[in-house]
Amino acid sequence: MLDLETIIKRVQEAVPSCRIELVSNESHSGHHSLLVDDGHAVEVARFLRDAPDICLDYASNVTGIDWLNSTVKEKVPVTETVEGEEKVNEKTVEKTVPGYLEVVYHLYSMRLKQGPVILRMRTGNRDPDVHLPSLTPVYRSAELQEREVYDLFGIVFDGHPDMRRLLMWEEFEDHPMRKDYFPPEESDESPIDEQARPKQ
Amino acid sequence: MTEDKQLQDELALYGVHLTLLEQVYNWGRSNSLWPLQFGLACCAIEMIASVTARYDLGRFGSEIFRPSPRQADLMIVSGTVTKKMAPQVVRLYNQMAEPKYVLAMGACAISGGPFKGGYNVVKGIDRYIPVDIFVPGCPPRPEALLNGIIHLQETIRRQKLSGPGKARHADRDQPSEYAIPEEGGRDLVPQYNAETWRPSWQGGGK
Amino acid sequence: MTSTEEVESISEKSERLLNISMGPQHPSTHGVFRMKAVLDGETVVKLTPVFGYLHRNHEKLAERTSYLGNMPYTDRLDYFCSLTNNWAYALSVERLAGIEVPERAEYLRVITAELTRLQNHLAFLGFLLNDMGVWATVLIYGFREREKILDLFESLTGARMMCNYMRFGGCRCDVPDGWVEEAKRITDELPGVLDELEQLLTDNEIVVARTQGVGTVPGRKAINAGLTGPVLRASGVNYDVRKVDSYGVYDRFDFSVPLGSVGDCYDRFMLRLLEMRQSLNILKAALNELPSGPIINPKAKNRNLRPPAGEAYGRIESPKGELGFYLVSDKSGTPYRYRVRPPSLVNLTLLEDMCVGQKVADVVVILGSIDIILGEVDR
Amino acid sequence: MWLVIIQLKIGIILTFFSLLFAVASLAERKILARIQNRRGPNRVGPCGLFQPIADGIKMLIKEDVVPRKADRALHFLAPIVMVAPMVLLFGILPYGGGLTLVDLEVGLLFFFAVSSVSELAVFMAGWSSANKYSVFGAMRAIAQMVSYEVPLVLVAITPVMVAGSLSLVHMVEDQAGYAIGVIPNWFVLTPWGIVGFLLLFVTSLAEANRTPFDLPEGESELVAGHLTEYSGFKYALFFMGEYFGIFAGSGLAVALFLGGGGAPLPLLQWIPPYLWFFVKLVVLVGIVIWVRASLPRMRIDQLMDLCWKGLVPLAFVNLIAAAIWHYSGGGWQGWILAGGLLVGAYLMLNRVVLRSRCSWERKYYLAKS
Repeated sequence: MLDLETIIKRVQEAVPSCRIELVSNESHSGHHSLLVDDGHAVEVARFLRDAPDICLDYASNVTGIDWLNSTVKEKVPVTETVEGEEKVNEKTVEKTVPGYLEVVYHLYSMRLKQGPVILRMRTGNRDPDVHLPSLTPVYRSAELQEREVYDLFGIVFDGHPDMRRLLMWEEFEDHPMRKDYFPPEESDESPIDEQARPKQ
Repeated sequence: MTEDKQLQDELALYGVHLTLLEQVYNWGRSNSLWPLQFGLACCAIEMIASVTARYDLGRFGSEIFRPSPRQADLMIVSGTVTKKMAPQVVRLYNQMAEPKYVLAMGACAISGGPFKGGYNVVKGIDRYIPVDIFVPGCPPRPEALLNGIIHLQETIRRQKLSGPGKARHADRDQPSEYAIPEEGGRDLVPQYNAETWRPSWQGGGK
Repeated sequence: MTSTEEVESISEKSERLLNISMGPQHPSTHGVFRMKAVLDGETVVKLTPVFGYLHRNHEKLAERTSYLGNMPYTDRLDYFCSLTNNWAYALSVERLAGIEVPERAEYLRVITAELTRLQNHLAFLGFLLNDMGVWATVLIYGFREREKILDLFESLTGARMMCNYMRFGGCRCDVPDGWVEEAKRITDELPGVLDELEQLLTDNEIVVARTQGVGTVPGRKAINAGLTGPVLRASGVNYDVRKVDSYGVYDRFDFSVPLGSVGDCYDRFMLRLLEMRQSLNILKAALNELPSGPIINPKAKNRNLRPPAGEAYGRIESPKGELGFYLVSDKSGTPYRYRVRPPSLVNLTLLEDMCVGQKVADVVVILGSIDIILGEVDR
Repeated sequence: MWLVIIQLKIGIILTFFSLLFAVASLAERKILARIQNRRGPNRVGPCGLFQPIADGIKMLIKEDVVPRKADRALHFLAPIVMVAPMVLLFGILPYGGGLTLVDLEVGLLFFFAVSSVSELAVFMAGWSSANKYSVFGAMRAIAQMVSYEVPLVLVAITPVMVAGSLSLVHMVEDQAGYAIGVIPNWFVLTPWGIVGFLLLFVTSLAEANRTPFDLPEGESELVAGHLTEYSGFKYALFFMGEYFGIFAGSGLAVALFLGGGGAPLPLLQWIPPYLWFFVKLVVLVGIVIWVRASLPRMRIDQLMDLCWKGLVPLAFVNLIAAAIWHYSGGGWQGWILAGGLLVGAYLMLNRVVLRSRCSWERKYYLAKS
């Protein structure tokens, strides 16, 4: 199996304007992934599928991840004037890293029996109406799973033939797998719900 | 009623057997409980297993699973009722012909079970329709379902058709159809049917 | 996916078309599945599956439950095959946290997984024939054998269906006395039952007429649509995760992967029969070679497991197809993201393509031949 | 006086068939259960004998639901139209031994004229229910029953031709006596007779909507077909009509081909003919139940193919074979000529049907890696 650096190189040759970078994964699984910009994702996927020595003809798993806005504490050098003397102090500043929604595709090659190569796409923010390109034209197997991601995370996939909710009913307004979703008030509250409710 | 019973016993000593119409009526419907062929989730498999050779629900005359609610007497709510499914469950109940009974099979149908914390799970089907018998377990073993059905049969045999405390279907004041909840923007509307169920802090409960 | 031409032709004929809704309560949708079908006489013109009637929020619940606490939930995914679900989840967590599994546990996992495959396929045959209109006869024969296997599960794990047996780094408990012998006895009996089923079903004129040439899927299309398991292999694609990933100790057993050639319902049905025979081969070898030793890695932490940050995707060949678990950890005690890759859902991608142009009675058989479990489709 | 006797006969026949219905509905469940390794109903009364009574009581007290959009009059009439003609059919069956109610000169004609009313009932039921599944089932029922009426009549004509009468009693008389002193002269023991009997059995299965031809009720796709909206006693009446249809069809088969009330051996002639008639009838009903427990359902196009491409031509050939048999005077010549013709026709039809089907031979590969 080609390693990911080679694949990145090949992709950049084939789709020159695309931005693709390696996202490393420190866990024991060693599943590193490729972050593709959403403008060229379909072309990249089509190339990965059709290139004879890569031949990722099978998209196994399509899923979304919701990364919340996070606050990162950073130490910033601050010059302060204390008693007429200039001092360089370090001060911790809380910085908000904007959250984003991410879609992950696990691609395998059935012909070469290789895999997985993991593709990721990220949205810019966590707005209720975020768009990403759909890979369903390339991989039919993404059809139902992308609908599920739309239903549960609220990512609208452009180019999907049938973008409807998959699991919840049509009138449902929320996207329940988002981390800041909490279920409606129950008349008979159970303790598990209390714990899960995000503290605000 | 007790006097009738005494009289009957006395007469039986002399070889005269009296049978009340009520008893025949109850005997008939208790021994011919045809379930609705209606499986929701995991418990449905155990429900099927209880029809198969080892457990054989057919011994009690209940092996005829009718797929049409019109011909069924017993609705076995076998599994998790989701909010998307609850309107259909209530609709099926409304479509069944009286006398009809509901058996809530498994933890999910009783209370939501392990999935109680979910946003799409109805926390017990008794919030929408009256349940005659609860069979606990996750899933209940087929024996438990058999036991539940036998208990239901006994309950039916004890039911009265007139006077105070008469059976639900014999009581004209009791509805035979219940409001079907609607799918709202965030949740089912209403969250429960106030005619049959009240939350515990309002003095209700199971 | 309907092209514009088809839509036009539908609207032209719409006066004589009949819209029917099969499900969510329907005798042969295998649970609470719904298909909105447009029929021209008996022929299906359009078919839209509707999902979600058993959406139990498995993934959302899992994100606030500990890693070990999720194990019982996996039982209820595909409620026929709790042990393979357990294994897939355990495998993913082991990959995420880097836990080794002792040999005996791997063998026990193989044994229980293959038993699960056997009982699932037996029940599948029964349900498929039920969909064709046999009055539960085959189903009851299938369940008779299934009960024997469930007895094994019960004596091993304490539960008939919701086994909750595997742990990260091994299994929960060792086999009781005499279990292996009993399992051997049952595996020795099964070939006879399979012969009987094969004799009665494979040449049955009506079964052949009802299944051959119905719901054909060509191999390339099946790959692109992500079909897995027997449904894929019926189309002649040689892809079995047991061989490709050789997870567990599957590389030690001598077994082959049956492949069909046409990809219709008959092939899917035959493949299950053939797969059961291969499972029996694996089982026999595994039961004979079952090594001694610990059943769980003593270093493995199950309670309060906090895997390092990162992600892992583990997949196995469940009886229905490729079952995967995708986990993202943020070093806390609960998974940050927990995703099940359900074979039943993805196998339904081509349902409409298979059904259009067939008769309405075929829809039921096609759905039966895919072998779905709604608990896994909707989760 | 004869009025009393007639009434007595009517009473006996109706009681017998009503009882047989009760027993058959229990026997069906019991036989199905035995075939499936189960026990079947055994808790209500001794060996579950009172199960049909319990079911009957329940059916009687069950609420009668009529959908709001249904055609109430038709919805009410359909079950009656289903049962009434079936009861009429029992009037002309030749039970023999003085139990035969009416010996109609045009018995067979009457039989077909009356039995086809049940098609109307099925359609009434389906149409009036205002349910898509019901209408669908009714459509199927009409297509199926009208088609299968053709081979049914064609097959029934052959004994008429040979016996030279439309009267069922006359036909039974024609089958009396024994060849070589042991073998009964039943039509089923001739080449055209055996084919005719099998054809009649298959077509009457289809006429009675039984497995493998139970498409109108087709549970796995159409929920309960034309019966979907029926509850309580109306449903029970349909059930009863279906069973009466099976009894009548089996009775016809017994009269036309199985020698009516004739004993299979001369030794057994002391048993009254009506008992023999009922024994044969019950055996046939048993086979119907057996078939139900073991065969899958056919698809509608296959059902039609079977009828128009298989049964109808075969019935025609059978007609010719019967003529040949009749004019060759039976005997070995008849066997060779008629039998040869039928076997040839069967093989040819089989080829035609087989060719239109997919290949039977499949290849499966076992990949090692």
